[in-house]
Amino acid sequence: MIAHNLPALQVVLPLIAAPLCLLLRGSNWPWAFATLVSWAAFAISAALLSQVLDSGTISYAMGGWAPPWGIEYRVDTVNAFVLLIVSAIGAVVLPYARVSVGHEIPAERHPAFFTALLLSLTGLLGVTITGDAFNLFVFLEISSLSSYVLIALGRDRRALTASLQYLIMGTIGATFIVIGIGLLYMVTGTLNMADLAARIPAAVDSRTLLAAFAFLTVGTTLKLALFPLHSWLPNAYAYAPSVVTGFLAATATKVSVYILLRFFFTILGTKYTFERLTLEQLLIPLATVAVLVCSTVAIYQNDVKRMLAYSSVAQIGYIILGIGFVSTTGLTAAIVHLFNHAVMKGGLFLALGCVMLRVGSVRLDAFEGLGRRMPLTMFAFVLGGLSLIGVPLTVGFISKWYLVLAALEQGSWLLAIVVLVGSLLAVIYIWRVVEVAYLRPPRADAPPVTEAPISMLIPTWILIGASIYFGIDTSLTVGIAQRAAESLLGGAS
Amino acid sequence: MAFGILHLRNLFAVVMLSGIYSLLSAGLFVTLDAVDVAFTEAAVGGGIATMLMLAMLSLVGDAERTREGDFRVVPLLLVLATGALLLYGTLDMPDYGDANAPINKHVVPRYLEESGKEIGVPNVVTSVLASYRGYDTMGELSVIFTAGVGVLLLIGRFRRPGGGK
Amino acid sequence: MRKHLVLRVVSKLLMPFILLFALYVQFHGDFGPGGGFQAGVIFGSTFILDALVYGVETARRVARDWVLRLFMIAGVLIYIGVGYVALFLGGPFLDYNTLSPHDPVHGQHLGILLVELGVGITVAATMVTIFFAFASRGRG
Amino acid sequence: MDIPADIPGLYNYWIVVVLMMVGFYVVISRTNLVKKIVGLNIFQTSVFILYISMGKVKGGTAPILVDHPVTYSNPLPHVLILTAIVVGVATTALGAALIVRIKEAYGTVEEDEIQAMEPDE
Repeated sequence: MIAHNLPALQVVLPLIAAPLCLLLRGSNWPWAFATLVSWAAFAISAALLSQVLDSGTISYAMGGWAPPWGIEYRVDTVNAFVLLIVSAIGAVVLPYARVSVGHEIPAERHPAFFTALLLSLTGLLGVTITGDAFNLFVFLEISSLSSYVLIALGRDRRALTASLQYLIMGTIGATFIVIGIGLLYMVTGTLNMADLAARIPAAVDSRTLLAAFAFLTVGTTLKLALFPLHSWLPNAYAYAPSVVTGFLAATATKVSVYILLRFFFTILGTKYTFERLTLEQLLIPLATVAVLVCSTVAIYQNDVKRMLAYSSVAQIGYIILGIGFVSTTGLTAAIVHLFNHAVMKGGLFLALGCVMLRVGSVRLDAFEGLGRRMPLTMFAFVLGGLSLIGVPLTVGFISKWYLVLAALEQGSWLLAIVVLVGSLLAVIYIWRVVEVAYLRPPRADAPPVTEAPISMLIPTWILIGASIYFGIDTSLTVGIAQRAAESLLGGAS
Repeated sequence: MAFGILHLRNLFAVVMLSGIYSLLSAGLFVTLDAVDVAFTEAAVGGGIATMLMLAMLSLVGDAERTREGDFRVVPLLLVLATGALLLYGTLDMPDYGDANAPINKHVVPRYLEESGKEIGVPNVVTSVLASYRGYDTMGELSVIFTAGVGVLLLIGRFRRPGGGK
Repeated sequence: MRKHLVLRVVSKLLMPFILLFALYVQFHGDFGPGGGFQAGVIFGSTFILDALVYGVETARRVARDWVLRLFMIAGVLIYIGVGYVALFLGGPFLDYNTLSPHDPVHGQHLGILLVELGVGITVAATMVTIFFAFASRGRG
Repeated sequence: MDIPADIPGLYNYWIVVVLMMVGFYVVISRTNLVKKIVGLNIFQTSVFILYISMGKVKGGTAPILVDHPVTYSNPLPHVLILTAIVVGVATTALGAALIVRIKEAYGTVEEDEIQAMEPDE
């Protein structure tokens, strides 16, 4: 019975856990409960992925109503992989949360905090797994509302303005997506994604479809912070509590990218999106600018968290670049980078959380002499940084390798060079931190600092370790990404 | 009405106008046969949302600072572009009220024809809401719950642990 | 607001009727417009009216914080719980037909009733919670 | 699908578009945070009208089944919008809570004044 209902349980398990979590008292119980649930969700997503790899797409009808009348959950290789990314990050971040949240959030708010974190996890999983366009919007809002709250809980008052700015931009994005979905519904009369995909070819000449397409594009690019619409992201990530930044940076934008993939490839189809409207001609320049400009801006940041946030916008540029190639290699690069960026950025932000706990600041000058005083944390940061740069034997290298391959496949030397320049810029901003941490002595008046507690170091090292391990043994991640890419390109006709 | 909101400086009046806007759209929904939606919009948009905004105003004050050069070109262009796109999109839309539009032909007939037998509830909106698309409604409830938890986290009162129930 | 005798009397008279109307909307949603959500809003507005007329602190004594929170949680749990019950009875999540194996229509009725109840409870409690949170802010 | 010859058949949508754009303009052009939230509300409400307009069928009645056969308006958009209204009010509540906190932290709800207080990095 359980095996049969896995798709539903993936979402409703954390969903029912959220209100239950609010009932718990103290701060250890909610944390322990949330952690258990996140591990269960991870186990479910792993089981789902293996089911999908073995026997193909799973369809699950909510309430027993066959699609398109009821709401369908549809798991294929692409979203099974994204589910795994999201739940894995959740499962790693939550153990880390106990000390970090205890330090940054007042104790009486812990049950509610973990409830919000679980809701955010639920929302992200729900968006990923659903096969119904409107249901996607509903779960998108669960995840967005909870992330606004989580971000606003940062200790700096700027967290509040950052959160409100995100709320406004996010709601505009979501409303655009709703308009897009409404127009799609108007043209086809259905909300089920598979059904939409089947009925859209009959309406390709419709101007309404074009408008729907434009609204969906703008809405999703707002949510995923593609270059000109990224203004909310750096502030939101910089001022949120450390745990929240680690979790959201590794998952939220990834899910938005997934929404983009789903709409463009599965629902509207490659023929419409790329052959008829040649969207790649818009995506590739934007992605290029994102990589170059945001990497450069990152160099000038004095707050390391903000620096990494800008770097995230640049990394999203790489992903979009991969999508823009519309080839199996390009898409493989994009999908594998979803995973790779999640582990390395998650690891980096968690390492910053350790610094925040011990030093109380993540400004650049706070790092002076940390290389000696928090060796394990800083070494994790260096490895994560190397991965961000794309040094061989790290996951960053794998993503960039496939990106360059995809660029060369299309004879585009220029784009291959853009990828390399992006890496060079990453060398500079990572080096700034490394230089301060290792080569400058601590200031004489600096308070004594000790290594972060083990419960935070282990999750950090799991993610950093993963970013090394999957850089050496790529068969699993690249294999799945390749299958996912093929299904996206092949499934759309 | 909506234009008034743009120009008024007194936020109290702005909020009241937006409440009236909600009530008017509720009236519009009735003429469009959406009685359930009208009911909700009146209660929520005209009632709860307005009340919340007023409660907020009592905390933050209600005067918008006047400022010279209020007219902004870039947002206007952006809005015009979006609007033009939507208008362009409407050109291929089925006519208003057209019974043969795709949305009235594909999924919905089943709801209208079968729900009487399958669910036995005369209000089709209720049966679609609570059964066919019941899962959406569960998501919606979770959104409300999220908002409740969120408001509590942001501005709620919490007792220190150990301070009794 | 102590002086406004008329307001106090009128609101006292109105409240039972508003509550009654909320219940009507809650259970009549099958036949006419209405349902859990609207009923929840109306139900919640009674407490808000109470708070407006008699002051927030008085209203908070009627509807205690922890009671509200409990109801907020209970409503969501009822809805999701119905889903899980369907799951344990062997159907897909939220399949009301399983609630009454011999008579699916009856199962649907029961499912919708319970689910709408859950919606109503959570919505009412959440609305009041949110309003109280705003109204008590700035008063310590 | 034919291209409609009679533009008047679309006027309803056009009004909606205009309303929507007014709301959108308020959101992105005003610096007062309260007004931004109000604008967001108008924007969303207009989207609701767009959806409901889609579902209207000429000569139809509210989708509550009766014994004698009549035409019903399309119930599905109604359901979607019920959900969307709730989502909208949830967003408003959160936004309002955030504004209250911002006012407490900064003493103002004007975006540019806040920015002046926080010199960017």
